[in-house]
Amino acid sequence: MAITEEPPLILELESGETKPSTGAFARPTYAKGWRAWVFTVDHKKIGIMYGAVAMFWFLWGGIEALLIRTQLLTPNGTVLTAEQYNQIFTMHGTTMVFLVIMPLAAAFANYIVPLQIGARDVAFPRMNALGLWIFVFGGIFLNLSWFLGGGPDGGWFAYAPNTSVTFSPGAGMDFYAMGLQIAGIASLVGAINLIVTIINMRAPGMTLLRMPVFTWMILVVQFLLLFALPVITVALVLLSLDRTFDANFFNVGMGADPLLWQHLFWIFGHPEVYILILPSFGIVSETLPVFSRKPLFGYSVIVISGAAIGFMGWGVWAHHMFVSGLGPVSVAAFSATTMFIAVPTGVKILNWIATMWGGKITFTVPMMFSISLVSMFTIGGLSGVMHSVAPADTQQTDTYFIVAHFHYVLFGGALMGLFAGMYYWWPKAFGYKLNETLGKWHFWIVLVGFNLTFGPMHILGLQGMARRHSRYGPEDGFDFWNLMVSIGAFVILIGMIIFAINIVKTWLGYKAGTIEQSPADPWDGRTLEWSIPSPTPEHNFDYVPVVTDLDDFWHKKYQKDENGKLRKVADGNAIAQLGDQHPHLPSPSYWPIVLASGLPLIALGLIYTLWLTGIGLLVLVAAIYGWSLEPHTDPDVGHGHGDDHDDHDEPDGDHSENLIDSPKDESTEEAPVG
Amino acid sequence: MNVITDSHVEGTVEHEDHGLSDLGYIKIALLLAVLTAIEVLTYFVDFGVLEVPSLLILMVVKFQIVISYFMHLKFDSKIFSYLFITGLVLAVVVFAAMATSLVFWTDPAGCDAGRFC
Amino acid sequence: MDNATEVNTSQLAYGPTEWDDYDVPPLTTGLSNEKMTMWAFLGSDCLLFAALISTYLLLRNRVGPDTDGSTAAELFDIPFTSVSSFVLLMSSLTMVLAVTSIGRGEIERCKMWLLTTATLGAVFIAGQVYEFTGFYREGLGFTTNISSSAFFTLTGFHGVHVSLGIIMLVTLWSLISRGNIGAERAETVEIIGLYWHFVDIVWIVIFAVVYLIP
Amino acid sequence: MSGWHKRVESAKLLKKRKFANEVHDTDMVQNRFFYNRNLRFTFLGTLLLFISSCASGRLDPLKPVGQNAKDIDGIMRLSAWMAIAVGLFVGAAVIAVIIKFRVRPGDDPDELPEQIHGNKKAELTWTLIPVVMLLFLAVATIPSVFDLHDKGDGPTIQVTGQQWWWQFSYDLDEDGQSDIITSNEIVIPVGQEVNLEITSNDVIHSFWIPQLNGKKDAVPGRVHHWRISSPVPGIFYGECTEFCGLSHANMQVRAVALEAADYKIWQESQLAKSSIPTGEAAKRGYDLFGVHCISCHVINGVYEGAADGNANLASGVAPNLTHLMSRTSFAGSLFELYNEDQSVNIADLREWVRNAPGQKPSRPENRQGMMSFAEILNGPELDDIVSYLQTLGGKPPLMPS
Ligand code: HEA
Ligand code: HEA
Ligand code: HEC
Ligand code: CUA
Ligand SMILES: [Cu+2]
Repeated sequence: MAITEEPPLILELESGETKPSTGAFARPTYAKGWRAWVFTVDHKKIGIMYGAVAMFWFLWGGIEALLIRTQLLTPNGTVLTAEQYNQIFTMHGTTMVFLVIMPLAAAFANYIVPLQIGARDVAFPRMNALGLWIFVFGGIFLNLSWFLGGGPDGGWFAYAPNTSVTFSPGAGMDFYAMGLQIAGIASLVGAINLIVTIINMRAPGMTLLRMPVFTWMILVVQFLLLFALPVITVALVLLSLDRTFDANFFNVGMGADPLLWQHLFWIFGHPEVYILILPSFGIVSETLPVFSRKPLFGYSVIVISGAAIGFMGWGVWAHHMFVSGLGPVSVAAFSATTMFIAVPTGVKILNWIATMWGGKITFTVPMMFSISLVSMFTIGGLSGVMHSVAPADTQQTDTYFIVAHFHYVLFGGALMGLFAGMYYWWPKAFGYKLNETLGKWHFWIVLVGFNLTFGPMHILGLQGMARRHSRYGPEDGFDFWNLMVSIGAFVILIGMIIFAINIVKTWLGYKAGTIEQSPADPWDGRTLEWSIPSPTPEHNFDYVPVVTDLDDFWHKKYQKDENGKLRKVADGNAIAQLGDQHPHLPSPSYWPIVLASGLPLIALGLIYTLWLTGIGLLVLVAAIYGWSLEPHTDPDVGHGHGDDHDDHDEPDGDHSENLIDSPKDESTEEAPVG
Repeated sequence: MNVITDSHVEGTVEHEDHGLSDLGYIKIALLLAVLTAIEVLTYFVDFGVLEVPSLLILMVVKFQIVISYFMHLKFDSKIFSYLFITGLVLAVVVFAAMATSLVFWTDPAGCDAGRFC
Repeated sequence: MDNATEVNTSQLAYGPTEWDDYDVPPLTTGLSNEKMTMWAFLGSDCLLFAALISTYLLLRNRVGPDTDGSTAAELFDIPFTSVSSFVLLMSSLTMVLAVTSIGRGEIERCKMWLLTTATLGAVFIAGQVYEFTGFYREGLGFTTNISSSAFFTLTGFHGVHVSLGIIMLVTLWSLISRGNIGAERAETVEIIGLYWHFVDIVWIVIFAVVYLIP
Repeated sequence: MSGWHKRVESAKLLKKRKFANEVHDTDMVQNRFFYNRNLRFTFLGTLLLFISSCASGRLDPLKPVGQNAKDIDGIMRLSAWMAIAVGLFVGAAVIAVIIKFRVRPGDDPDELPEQIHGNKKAELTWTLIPVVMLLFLAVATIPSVFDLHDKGDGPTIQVTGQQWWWQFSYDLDEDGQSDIITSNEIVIPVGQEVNLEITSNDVIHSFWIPQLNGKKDAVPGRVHHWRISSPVPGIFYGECTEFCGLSHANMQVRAVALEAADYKIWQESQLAKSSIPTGEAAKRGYDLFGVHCISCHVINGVYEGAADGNANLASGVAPNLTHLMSRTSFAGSLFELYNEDQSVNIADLREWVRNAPGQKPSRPENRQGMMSFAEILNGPELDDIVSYLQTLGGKPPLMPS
C-alpha cells in the first residue's frame, strides 16, 4: 500500500507558486503508436487493453477446452495423457475464471463506469494502469508454466494436500499459487480504485439511486473483490509457504486438516462466482430497457437484490463441501442459506422479464445476447438450486451435472452478458457498430453450440460421469452424449470465429470508410455515456454533466407534452456533446508497467533462484520511487484549464494556481482533512 | 454551496470536530495502558472462568478506542466507518462460522480419530 | 474551459455549467480519495488477518504422527511480549501526536513524533526478532511443526506490516525534512497514521487471542 | 433395450475392456485402442435412438437400489420438478415476451410503449413465491441431511482411499485389529445398513457407489462416517470422484452385496491364511514373489514383512494379495480379473505385473503406484508369478453378469 497513498510530491512555496520539487523523471508524452498504449493512464485505453488481453486468453482457454473435448470425444481417448489432461482442465478453469471473465468485466468497468458517472477518469489513473499490467504479467506468468515443466495439475480449486510437493512435484502448482497472487493484487488495486471512483467521482446530482445499474453492480463486485481477495491470498500464501519453504499447513503427517484449504478457498470462491456474474447482470440491466424502450422494471429492487446477492454470497461457501466431511449441522445450515440466494436472483430475472413485458423490443445482437442470458442463466441457476439440496448434491457433486451447472451460469450467464456488452458498447469504444448480420450468426451458432455442449452434460452427470476424469470406459454408456458435447464445443468455436471475423471485417471497413461512423447515440441510450461522441473523446466529457434523474440522458430526449404524454423532444445525436473541448488530462507514465514487471520476477525467483527475487524487489522499489518522484503533469501544465485529476485530487498543490480564479466552494475547501 | 451540491454530498462531513486535544489523546493512551495492564494481569492472577471473556472484552474495548479516537472514526465521515466496519464484521462473522464448522460441527465420526478433535 | 465554441453549446443536453469553472469537479462526498483508499484497504486487510488468525487458532494445538517439538504457545514469554505490546501501543499515541502537530503546522514537532513512532516500531520489531531467535534456539523453527508454521506466518505477516509502516514513516520524515511535504499535506501524515494504528489494533487482537488466551 | 443390455452388447463387441488411455510404454498397448473405433461408431449409430431415451451405464444414480440412494433420489426428484416448473415458467414468459412484444413493421417509432417503472405488488409476489417454495424444499432437505449422517445397524468397515485404489478392512472381533483386508471390492451383507469409516492415506478421494448412496470424501487425517446398504445381492459399481492426481480417472470400486449365508462363507474364507503353493510353476512364482514383490505386498501367512513399516510408498501400502482371486477385478477395479467365460484374465494380469505404469498412469518414481518390472522379469518368470497369483484365494462369490 505504500505504493498507493504516496502521491506525487509537489512543493508549494510560500509565495504561492508551485514547483515539482522532487520530480526527477519526466513523464512520457506519447499520443500515438504503441507507447501511447503501454504508458497510458487513460481508463478507456486501459479498458480496451483489458478486453483485448482477456479475449486472447479466451481463445487460449477455449483451445484448452477443445483439447478436453477431443480427449473425451470417445471412450478411452488417447489424444492426451492423463498428466496432460489434468494440467489442461486445471488451466482451462483457471484461465477462464481469472484471465477471461474477470478481466473482461474489468474491461467494461474501466471503460464504462467513469462514463456512466460523468467522470473524466478514475480516481487514480496510474493505479489503474498498474492493475492492468499486473494482470497482464500475472497471466503470462501463470502460463509460463507450460514451458517450464508443465502446467499446474491440481484443479482450479487446488485441494490440499494433492497440491503439496509430495503429490504434485512439478513446478506447476507453484506457478498457480504465485500467479493467482499476482492476479489478485491486480484485482485488489483495481477494486479500491473503482470503489473510490464510484463513491467519490460522480457527476453533480448523481446520487446513489440515480446511478446506472451497471455501475451499481460493478460497485458491488468491487466490494466483493475487496473482501474476498485477502482470503484467497492467505490460502495461496500458505500453499506457497508449504511448497517453497517446507511449512506444514497442509501436511497431514503433522496433523493438518485438509478442510482448512477448502474453507479458505471457497470463502473466496463463492463470492468469486458472484464477482463473475454480477457485471453481466449489470450489463443486461442496461441493454434490456434500451431495446425494450421501457425503463428498467423495479430499478431499486434490482439494485438492492444485487447488493443482497453480494451479501448472501458470504454465507454459503460450504455448499461446495457437502461431501467433504462437514457435520450435519453445517451441511443443513449451508444447504438452507444456499437455497435462499435464489430469491434475490429470481427477483432480478423476473424484473428483467417484466422490463421487456409490454415493451417494443428490437432484436439487435446485444439484445439477443441479453435475452439469452436471462434464459440460459436461469437454467444454470435452477440446477444450482438442485445442488443446494445437500443430500441430492452427494449424488451430483463432482459429476458433469456440476460441470453443466457452472457452464450454464458462467457461459450462459456471465459470458453471454459480456458479449451483449461488447456489441452494445462497441460503437462507443471504437466508433463503429459491429456487423449485425454476422453478429446474429455469431449469436445463433453460439447459442446452439452452447446448448449442445452443456445441455447433455446434465444427462451425463446424472448417468454418473465424474468430472476431471481423463477417460471413461465404453461400458458406462457415456459415449453418445460425450460425442454430442464435443461436437457442440466445435460449434461454439465456429461461432466465435465468426465473431473474430466480424471484428476484423468491420474494422477494415471502418478504416476504408465503407462502414459509417457511429453517431453518439446509436441505440437511443439512456445513460450518460451516450451523450458524448463515439468513439469517446480522450477527455470523455466536454462539460461535466449535471444530473437530475435516473436515466438522465433519456429524460433529456423524452419529455412530457402538455397532455402529459411522453414525446421525443430531441434526437440523442443532436444533443450529444461535441467532443471539441480540450481539458487537460493526466499524462502517461512509465512506472505502472515497470512496477508491475517486478512481481513476476519476484515470483519466479521464489520458485527457482532467490537472486531473481532480489532483482524483482529492486525493480519494485525503484519503480515505487520513480512513481512518487514523477512530476505531476507534463510540461503543458498551466496551459489548458480544467486540468483533470491525476492520482490525487487535492485542490491544492499544482492546482492552486488555477484555483485562484475559481469560485471557492466549501467542498473544495474541506477536502484536505487534517 | 448551491442546491446541487447539497443534494449530492452524501457523507455527513463533520468538519468542526477534529478529534481531541493532545492531552485528550494522552489520556486515551493512559486508559489503553491500564487496560493492557489488566490483560497482562490475567497471566499472573487466576481469573478462573472469567479469564477468556474478560480478555475478549478488553480486547474489543481497546480496539474500539483506537479506531474511534486515534483513527478518528468517531469524528470522521460515516463512509469511512462503513468501509472499515463492513470488512471487520464480515471477517469476524465468516471466520467464526468457519471455525465453528471445522471445530464443533465436524462429522461425528471424525472424532473417533481422537487426536483430531 | 476554452469557450470559443460556445455558439452551438446551447442545444447540448449537457452544456457548460457553473461546474466547469472548477478544474477538478468537486468530489461527490467531499472526502479525500486517498483517505477513502486507505480505509477501503484496511477493511480488506481485516479479512487477511482474520484468515491468518483463524488459521493459527485452528492449528496451534494440532499434532500428527510426525509431529515433534513443542508448540509455539508453550514457549511464549508473556512478560516480554507484554512489554513489546506496550511499546507498540504507545507508538500509536506518538503517531497521533505527529498528526495533530502537523495539523497545527508544527512541522518540527511532527518530525520528532514521526521519528519516535518509527523508533518504537523498530523496538517492537527488534523484540520480535529476539523472540523468534529465542524460539529457534529452543528448537522451534518455521518448519518444526504445524503450530510453529502458523505462528511464524501470522506474526511474520504482522511484522512485515509494521516494517512497511516504519519505512513509510521514515520516508515521510525525510520528505518533510526536505520540505516536500508541509502543513498543507497534513492528510498524508494522517493516512499513514491510519495504517499505523491499524497495525497496532491487529496486534491488540493477536496479543489477546494468540498470546494471552490459553 | 435397457442401458444394461447396451453395456453388455458393447462389452461383447469389445470382447473385454481394455484400458488404454495414456501409456508410458506405448508399443505394448498402442494397437489396442485403435482396433475398435470404427466398430464403436457404427454401434453408436444403431443405438443412438435408444440411448437418448434410456441411456444408463452401471453408475446410474437415477436407478437407486440402496435405501439411502432411494431417499436421495426422492428429494432430488422433488427439487428437479421444482426446478423444471420454474424453468418452464420462465421459459414460457421469455418466449411470450419475444413473440408478443417485438417491434412490428407498422409501429410508429416515436410512439413509446407504456413506461412502467415497477410494481410493488408484482415484485413482492415474485419474492414471496420463491421464498415459500424454497422453505418447502428446505424443510424437506434438512431432516434427510441428518438421516444420512446417522449410524446404521450393520457391521463397520474401514475404507481407505489411496492413490489409486481402495482398501477395505474388517474388524470382525472388534479388537481394534483388522481381520480381513481386501481391496477394490467391498463385500457387504444384504439388507443391513453397513457403517463405513472412510479415510485416506495420501490425498483426498471420494467414495461413491451411486446406486447405494451418495459420495463421501476420504480425507487424510479425518475419519468420515457413511453408510451403504443393498436390499438385493449383486455387484454395484462406483468410482473415485474427488480429484486425486494422475490416475483419478482410473480409481474405481465395486460393492458386492451377498445374502447373509454367502456373506458368512465369504468371511470364513477370507480369514484363511495362505501357504506355500504346491504346483511347480507356482512354487517358482512364489519364490520370485519373495524377491520382487514383498517389499510392498502382503500375503498373510507367508509374506507379512510389508505389513509393518511399509509406508515406503507415498501412496501408502499396496493391496493385500492374500485373496486376490476372490475379487472380480484388480488394480483399482480397472481390469476384470476373469473373462466372460469365467477363466482367469491372464493376459491383463501378466501385463500388469510386467509393466503396471504402462497399464495405468502412475508415478512409481515418486512412489505413487506400482513399479514396472519390464526390465527386471523375463517372460517365463512373469508366467511363474502369474501362476502363483492364481493360487491366491478362491473364486469370487459373485461374477459380473
Ligand atoms: C457465475 C457463476 C455462478 C453462479 C451465479 C452460481 C449460482 C449458484 N450456484 Fe453455483 N457454481 C459455480 C458458479 C456459479 N454458481 C461454479 C463455477 C461452481 C463449481 C465450482 C467447482 O466445483 O469447480 C458452482 C458450484 C455450485 C455448487 C456446488 C456443487 C458441488 O460441487 O457439489 C452449488 C451447491 O449448492 C451451487 C449452487 C448455486 C446456487 C444455488 C446458485 C444461485 O445463485 C442460483 C440462483 C438462480 C436461480 C435459482 C435462477 C433464477 C431464479 C428464479 C427464476 C426464481 C425462482 C426459483 C426457485 C423458486 C428455485 N453452485
Ligand atoms: C467462464 C468460464 C468457462 C468457460 C467460458 C468455459 C468454456 C468451455 N468449457 Fe469449461 N470449465 C470452467 C469454466 C469455463 N469453461 C471451469 C471453471 C471448469 C472447472 C475446471 C476444474 O475442474 O478445475 C471447467 C471445466 C470444463 C470441463 C470439465 C473437465 C473435467 O472435469 O474433466 C469441460 C469438459 O467438457 C469443459 C468444457 C468447456 C467447453 C467445451 C467450453 C467452450 O464453451 C469453450 C468455447 C470457446 C472457444 C472454442 C474459444 C473460441 C475463441 C475464439 C475463436 C477467440 C475469438 C477471439 C477474438 C474475438 C479476439 N470445461
Ligand atoms: C513399489 C511397490 C510395489 C511392488 C514392488 C509391487 N507392487 Fe504390486 N502393487 C503396488 C501398488 C501400489 C498396487 C496398487 C496399484 C493400483 O491399483 O493403482 C499394486 C497392485 C498389484 C496388484 C493388483 C492388486 C489388486 O487387488 O488390485 C497385483 C496383482 C500386484 N500388484 C502384483 C504384484 C507383483 C506380482 C509384484 C512383484 C512382481 C508386485 N506387485 C510388486 C505396489 C507394488
Ligand atoms: Cu481417488 Cu480420485
Ligand atoms: Cu458456490
